[in-house]
Amino acid sequence: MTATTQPRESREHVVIRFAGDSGDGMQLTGAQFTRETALAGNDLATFPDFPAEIRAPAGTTFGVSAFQIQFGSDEIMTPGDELDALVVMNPAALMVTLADLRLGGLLIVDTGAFNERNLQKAGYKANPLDDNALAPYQVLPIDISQRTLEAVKQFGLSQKEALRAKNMWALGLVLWMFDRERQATLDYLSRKFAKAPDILGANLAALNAGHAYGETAELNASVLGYSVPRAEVPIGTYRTVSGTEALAWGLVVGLKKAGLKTLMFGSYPITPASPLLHVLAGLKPYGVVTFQAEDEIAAVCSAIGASYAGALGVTSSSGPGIALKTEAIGLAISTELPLVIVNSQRAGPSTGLPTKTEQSDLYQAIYGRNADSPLPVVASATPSDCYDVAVEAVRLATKYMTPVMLLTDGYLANAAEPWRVPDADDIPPFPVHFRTDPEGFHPFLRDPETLARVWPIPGTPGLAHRIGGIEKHYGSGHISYDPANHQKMTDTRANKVNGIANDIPLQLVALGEPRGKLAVVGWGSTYGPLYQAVRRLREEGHAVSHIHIRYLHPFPRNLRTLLAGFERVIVPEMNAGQLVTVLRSTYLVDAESLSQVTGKPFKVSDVIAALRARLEA
Amino acid sequence: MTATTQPRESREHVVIRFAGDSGDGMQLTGAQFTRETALAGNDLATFPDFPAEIRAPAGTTFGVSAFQIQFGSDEIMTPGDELDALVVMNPAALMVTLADLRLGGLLIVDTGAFNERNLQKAGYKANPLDDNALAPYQVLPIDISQRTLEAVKQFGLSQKEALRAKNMWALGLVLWMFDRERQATLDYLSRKFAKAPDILGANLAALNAGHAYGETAELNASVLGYSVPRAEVPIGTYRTVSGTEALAWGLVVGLKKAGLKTLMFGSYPITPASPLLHVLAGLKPYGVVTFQAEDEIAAVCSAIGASYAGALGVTSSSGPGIALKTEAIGLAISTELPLVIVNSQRAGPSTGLPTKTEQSDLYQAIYGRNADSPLPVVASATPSDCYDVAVEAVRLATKYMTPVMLLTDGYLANAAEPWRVPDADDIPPFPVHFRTDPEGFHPFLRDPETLARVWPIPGTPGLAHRIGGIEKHYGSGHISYDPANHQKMTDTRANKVNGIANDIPLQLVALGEPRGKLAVVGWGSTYGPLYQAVRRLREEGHAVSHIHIRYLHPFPRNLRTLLAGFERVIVPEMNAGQLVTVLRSTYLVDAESLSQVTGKPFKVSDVIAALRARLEA
Amino acid sequence: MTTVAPEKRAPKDYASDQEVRWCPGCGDYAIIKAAQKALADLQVDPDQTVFVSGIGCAARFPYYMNTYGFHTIHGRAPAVATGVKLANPDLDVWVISGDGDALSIGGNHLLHLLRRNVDLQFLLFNNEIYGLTKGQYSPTSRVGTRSPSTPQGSLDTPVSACELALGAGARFVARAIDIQQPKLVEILKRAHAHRGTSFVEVFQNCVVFNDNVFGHFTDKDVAVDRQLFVEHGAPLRWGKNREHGLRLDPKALKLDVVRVGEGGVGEGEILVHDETNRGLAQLLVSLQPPEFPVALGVIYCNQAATTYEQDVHAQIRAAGTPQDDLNSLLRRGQTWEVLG
Amino acid sequence: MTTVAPEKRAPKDYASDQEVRWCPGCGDYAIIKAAQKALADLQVDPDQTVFVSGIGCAARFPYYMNTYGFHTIHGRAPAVATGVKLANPDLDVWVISGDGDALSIGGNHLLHLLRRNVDLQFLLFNNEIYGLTKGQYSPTSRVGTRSPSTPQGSLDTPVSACELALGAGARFVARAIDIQQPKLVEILKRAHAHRGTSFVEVFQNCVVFNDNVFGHFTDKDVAVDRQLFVEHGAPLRWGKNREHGLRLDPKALKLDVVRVGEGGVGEGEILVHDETNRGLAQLLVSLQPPEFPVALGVIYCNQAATTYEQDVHAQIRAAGTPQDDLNSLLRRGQTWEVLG
Ligand SMILES: Cc1ncc(C[n+]2csc(CCOP(=O)(O)OP(=O)(O)O)c2C)c(N)n1
Ligand SMILES: Cc1ncc(C[n+]2csc(CCOP(=O)(O)OP(=O)(O)O)c2C)c(N)n1
Ligand code: SF4
Ligand code: SF4
Ligand SMILES: [Mg+2]
Ligand SMILES: [Mg+2]
Repeated sequence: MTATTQPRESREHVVIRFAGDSGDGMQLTGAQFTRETALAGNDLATFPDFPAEIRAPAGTTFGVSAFQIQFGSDEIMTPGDELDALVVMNPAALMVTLADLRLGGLLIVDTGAFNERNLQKAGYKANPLDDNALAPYQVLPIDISQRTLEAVKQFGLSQKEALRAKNMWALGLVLWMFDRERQATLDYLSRKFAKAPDILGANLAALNAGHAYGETAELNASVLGYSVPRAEVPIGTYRTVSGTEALAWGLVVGLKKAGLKTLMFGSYPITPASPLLHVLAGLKPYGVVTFQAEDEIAAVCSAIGASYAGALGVTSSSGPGIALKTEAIGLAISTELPLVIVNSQRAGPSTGLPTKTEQSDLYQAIYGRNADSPLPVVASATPSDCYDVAVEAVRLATKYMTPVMLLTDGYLANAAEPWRVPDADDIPPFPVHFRTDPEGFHPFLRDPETLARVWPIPGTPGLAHRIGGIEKHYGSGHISYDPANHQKMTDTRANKVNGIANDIPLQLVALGEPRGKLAVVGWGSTYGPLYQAVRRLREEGHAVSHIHIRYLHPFPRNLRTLLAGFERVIVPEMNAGQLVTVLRSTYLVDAESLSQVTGKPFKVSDVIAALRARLEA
Repeated sequence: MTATTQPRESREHVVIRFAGDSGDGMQLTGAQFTRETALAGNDLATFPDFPAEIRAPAGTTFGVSAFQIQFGSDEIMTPGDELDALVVMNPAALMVTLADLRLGGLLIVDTGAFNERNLQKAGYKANPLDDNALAPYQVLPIDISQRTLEAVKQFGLSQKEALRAKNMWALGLVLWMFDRERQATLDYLSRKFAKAPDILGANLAALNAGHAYGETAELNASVLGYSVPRAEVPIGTYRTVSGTEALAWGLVVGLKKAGLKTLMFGSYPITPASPLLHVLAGLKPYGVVTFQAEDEIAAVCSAIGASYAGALGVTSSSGPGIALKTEAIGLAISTELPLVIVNSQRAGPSTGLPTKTEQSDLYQAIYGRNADSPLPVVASATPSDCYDVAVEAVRLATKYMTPVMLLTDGYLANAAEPWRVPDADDIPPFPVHFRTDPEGFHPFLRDPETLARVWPIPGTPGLAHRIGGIEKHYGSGHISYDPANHQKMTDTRANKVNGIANDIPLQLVALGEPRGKLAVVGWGSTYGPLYQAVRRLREEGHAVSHIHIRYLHPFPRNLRTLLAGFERVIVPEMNAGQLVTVLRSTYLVDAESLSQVTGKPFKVSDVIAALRARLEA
Repeated sequence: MTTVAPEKRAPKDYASDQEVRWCPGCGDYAIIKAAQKALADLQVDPDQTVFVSGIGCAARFPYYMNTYGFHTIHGRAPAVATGVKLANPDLDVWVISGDGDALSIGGNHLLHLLRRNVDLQFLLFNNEIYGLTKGQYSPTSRVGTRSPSTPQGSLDTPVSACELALGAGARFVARAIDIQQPKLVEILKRAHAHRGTSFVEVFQNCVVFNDNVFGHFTDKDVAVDRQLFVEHGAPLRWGKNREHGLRLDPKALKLDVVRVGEGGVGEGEILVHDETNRGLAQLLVSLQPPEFPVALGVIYCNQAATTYEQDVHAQIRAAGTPQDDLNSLLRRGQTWEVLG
Repeated sequence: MTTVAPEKRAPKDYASDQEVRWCPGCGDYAIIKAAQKALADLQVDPDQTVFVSGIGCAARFPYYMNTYGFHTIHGRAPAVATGVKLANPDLDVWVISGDGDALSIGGNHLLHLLRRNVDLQFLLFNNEIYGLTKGQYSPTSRVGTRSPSTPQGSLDTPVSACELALGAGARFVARAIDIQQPKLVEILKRAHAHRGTSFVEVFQNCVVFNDNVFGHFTDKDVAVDRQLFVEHGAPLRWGKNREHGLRLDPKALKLDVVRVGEGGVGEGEILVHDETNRGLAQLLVSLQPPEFPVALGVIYCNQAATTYEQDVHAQIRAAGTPQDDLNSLLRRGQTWEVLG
């Protein structure tokens, strides 16, 4: 239990970042701080940010790994623009992240890592601790390395091993500074190192030593940290959840709601999509089969084969891997088989910036196939929203016998937030009906309302039939090269997908009135910053509304009218302007793009500034 | 030399189709008739139409192979809507094609093939030659099979072999009916069967016998055929050319104009793209290396590797194969290497209707990649236009260091037309300059005007460097994950491609005034039917213009103004409406789609009817 | 779409009502006949049977079978079939492929199918040409093959389907000739009996684009001297009077053709076929006429204890009892309560 | 970007100015050191040398070499490299790949590269894991490998890189261990000398995700008894005193480990390595500890008369004298004149 003697300044929200070498365990530190913060009753949002290299050489700037969290007593929707506090474990981390610390912000530095060699690697000519470079900040220099070595001496580890615990020392101190418990961390470490008692002991000792340092060091009030009261939130059971977890669980819930037995997940690892494979691999008892295929093409094809055989086929990748799946997605469109395709978008063309986030695969999702090949596209807005969107993707795929593209991104995949755990029973079931009746059967018989074809699965007596990617006769399902039939089938495929507009909720306004001066229209993981930006502009009196689109193809059927109610439509996107193009062609509305392509989420302040500039222009 | 006793009706243009089994040699017959017709001085356009099966069982409707040609003394731009004459070699061919014969049209039937079995296979309950079914037409029933057998008796062939010559008998007759020479055919046969004198003899005998039949049979004037005078065309050297040939030659001309030594063509066979591989495989002395790769991905990657090494890399496929190339195209965009990607579009999603034509890969070309990955897109309008467009694709690829997508389609690939052979010297050279100077070198140094990066090729002393698909630093070309740099590189890639708009001709109006009531805007192989339709509507007094776009991305810089000059814009496409979407979003113009997705070219009459309906609605 | 009462199915009952669209004289006709005969001999249930194929002439096969069938995309049938088996291991799955489909664009999927050992039958119709795209050379075409894309003759060393399969870890490798009906039927039945991926290469004649390309060992006048039908436990002998035999040169570690009996070596010196010996199988599949015969029959068969999809499902069972409680899923790990 | 005067290049002259970004302790450091040493020994011209790679930790290799380098996309380096060689056969090309890059997504391109026999060196850094994507099992991971995607252990039978290479028709196959510097350098030089595709598998330790996975034959205490360095013309012997040997059982056609000398068999019974014998190579690469040693060194080397790109360019020359006359190209075949 924490005992503070001096009173801390109270804050509604605080942004803090841990930054160090890839090998310094910053992601783990951040994750544990997140857990303790959630348990302390704050709302929060996180932003893990790590390099493409696994463990780039110690001390280099490109090897810096960081974890940012914003937490508060009010609603927290982004990991924050500016840092209130920054913990740096070496000079490279300081070099890379200092610019994000607000003036007057708290800077905790492991001085033990500020040696000649590390300074040089980071590109410092002189030691910034020795000159005036850090004057604008509240600096707390501590030789964390040395203190850690002392704290863990008793476990007889090598110096290298002992130093591995310094992240726990730092965590201990920061937990103390922000008045957080240590229990969840103690539990976690005990599980993780159950088989290595020395390592466990060292980590616990370091954690406690860091904490004790805070309690005993009589720190100056300016570096005391802040107290952040609990958030006022609805009653219920809460947990933290990452976008990946929420997505995995949503798929499983969808599976059960569809009344299907097996979810066959075919995937090939790729950053930042792989975690979904990892989470699903742990859900086998729920009917999940995971198949790590030899490549993305095999992955999607295995999922298509599974759907053909009566399972729910799901595949997942990031942009370049989705590109490889394109031809096979065409087969699923042509044979009208259910399939969920998850794209965890990442930054840049080709290999690009694989660990950075972006939302530049919307064109690919909507338009990126040969021939007239429509499919529904949905996108999740927040980590927890991944849950609902995944259920919805399964519903559409099975009800309409179609592949569905689900867009998420690197930010959502890794970010975590507290989540009021929903009751799974609240979601109405949407059971599939495999065709069993041979009477009048052919494989392209359709439901007159949804236009979905029947789903007759191998093993069903009397329904033996053949399907394939060649055009099929509307009335028999046999191969057909007939011109009029091709027209009819093309129209039917389009009508089926367009008809989904009648089966999805109307577009709501996330914030603000359904008409006004300016609509800020977004999609995907920009939800938090756009919402906050619009909130602030509204507080300033601007007639701005925030509209956030989950259903990107087809659009909700009221979207045309909704947009028509605004004088201006601005579409901020983390791409060069993709949704804006689709809105312009669909509604002939003069929507304007607000584009940022940096591999980073929007900062609220940047969005506000850009919107204000446009409003005033 | 043909000697006609009875005078024939003179016509400005005639449409004729040869139809029979896949094994009946209809494509060869059509090609020879085309050659003789070109030599007779007519303008012409052809439409070969064959099944996806190699040699479907004899007599089946899905095995029918057809060749259509329109020729005339005026400008011929399409293979024609309605047939003036139809030659059918069996009941299945009659079944499939009769609907296209105009009332009163000439129908030549090989009665020898109208036996019980063939009639049944074709789905005829009764022999149409025996009832009134053919009354609306001028029928010329001849037992061509029997007459061929007699004509070739002397060569001692088996009945099966002997019957193979019946297409030549039919050709002989039709050449006579339309007053064409036989010399080119005699020459062709002599070359083709140089090593098989019996087969040669039989074919010549059949050809001559068919011709002699015409001369001697004293045919009724209604089945005499027509005389079609020479077309008035500019003086010069002429030849017939298919889109595939023109494209291949254009690539070679581009190669030489760029001053490059080697064109490395990496391709994997696919209908209807394979013929380009076949033609280029015969052009080795011109610096062409053809590489039949193990798949489409290897094909495009080999071309990229070749461009990296200083050759002109070219790859080619059809929609499904282009889909597979997508990821690698992203690499070429990111590394800014020249590459020409030829897409011979075919019909339908997935395998679709592989031997049928469509222009439904425009979305794929413009938008179909992950991330912000712009590349120029050009399309050819006619078989001979493939020549100019290919040269242009090479120019843009090498001048701007970028992949270029060249869209053609199954119709253009196979269709032929007479071509006034241009003087290759008329095209100004556009020599590339490999970087050789190590002074101040880095691989992403740019031309300040075009923004193209330098092209430093391996083997150059002092320029050793590394490139790849990870984002590169603007100022050094090294790997960079810097956010601002990614923005700058993304912008630069976009600006480079957009800047091409300043380096291409302004958009011309193909027919009509640059302003008016209605602009009919097309692209690709619909040029002929759209032009003809607009011509006729203009003759009726409508203020209609035809605009045909070659540069689909970026658009010519005057296109916005041009379209603004029309009250209405209608965009006929052989897809579900793709260019129309791009025009709407780019110019916010209320362009309307006129869509046909049947795997067939537009008929002029259908376009006219549709436009008229819109004009009157 | 009609089911025939069990135990009475004739080969024709395995034929669908669709008109077959191969060229007259194509070897595919013989193969489908053999397959229908094999299925009838085994009396398999057509409703439990799935034919999966890629693209090519060969790949049209499923349309003509009165079973479940999936004509997928070029080269990817192994991946689709793997998904089918993972979703429902009870289905009896056959993959039909051509030399381009399986060894060109689909080579990687074939490799991984074989190493994983998914329980299905993989039939490769090798006509040494791309039939459907009108006759370009294929990865199995011999050097010098003139085709539309290689007017001066092909240059790429061909891949040997069976050598590759063995290199990839195949546990059942057999070879047959399209028109040798009873032998092909037997091999298909052996393939069906083997649990795991059964790889069968069928030399198939493409009359239109590569007619008689196997004539050097299938033509009547050379057949007996150039075809070696291997049989487990039997000496590796062939010829009209089985007068040719294979002997191992143990120093050079290679096979020699010797004359057996009268004037030749004794039967005891002739290698005996052991279909479980991978090294022997590798030597056998690499034999080439005219020096050697072409090895036919079941060359390698070494069944594993389990198959891939069995292992996958065993692991799923081992992961714990099936769960349906979604609310407990959502509440896994750490949660906390916010009270009023 | 600086060129060093010929005949004086040291290994470090082949290193680029870029900071190496592998994890401390990664086996890749040892391999790049060996490569730089080999290049220096051969005094190759860095400006004529190209390193092509796919994606993975291994694939970052080109960035660290002061030669031309192309870091392409996952699995496709063989295809890109083929294009490089077809465009300019004079370039000296190396391909660097990982077990995922080469054998998972890129398996098909590797297969076709090998059968075509393009003249380049292909180095496979086998760490039996996907390093760059944080440790999922790879196609070479042994059954039971626990990884983020296989928490209960992997089930897929691994592929053997060298067996696959031989099955695909490779003409040079060698194996080495990352940290055995002089041996690795020698093997790289042999690979460089061989005209055609030289396939080298290097067992590479991934300290982070698969540390010491080759310990069962590389650990000090077992190394001499479990490593067989083959040498052309020398008997296949190993051990501290070369007391182990390989003998062929000619009936069973398989290899046995025997004791040589004192109390064992005579040297004469031990197989002598013949690097041109493919059957032997196939047996050698399939040997697995603990029963057998791991075969290392140049296991197979059988140079073809020509290489693929040589054949391609020879055929181009045979097609006729180089043409530049575009107008005659456009006028090929039949033309006619329209006069005034
Ligand atoms: C992605 C893709 N690439 C190429 C093709 C064109 N294609 C269809 S079948 C085929 C090869 C056929 O050869 P093979 O597999 O040997 O079968 P065969 O026709 O000889 O039976 C090719 C290249 C295609 N359909 N899809
Ligand atoms: C198309 C595509 N799919 C997947 C990935 C993700 N990816 C990058 S490297 C890699 C595997 C790396 O394993 P390996 O080839 O063994 O190299 P290592 O990192 O172990 O050296 C994967 C799956 C990618 N970059 N591109
Ligand atoms: S092209 Fe060849 S393989 Fe294809 S159906 Fe005809 S004969 Fe058979
Ligand atoms: S993850 Fe493994 S293979 Fe990759 S750099 Fe680190 S140690 Fe090497
Ligand atoms: Mg074939
Ligand atoms: Mg690896």
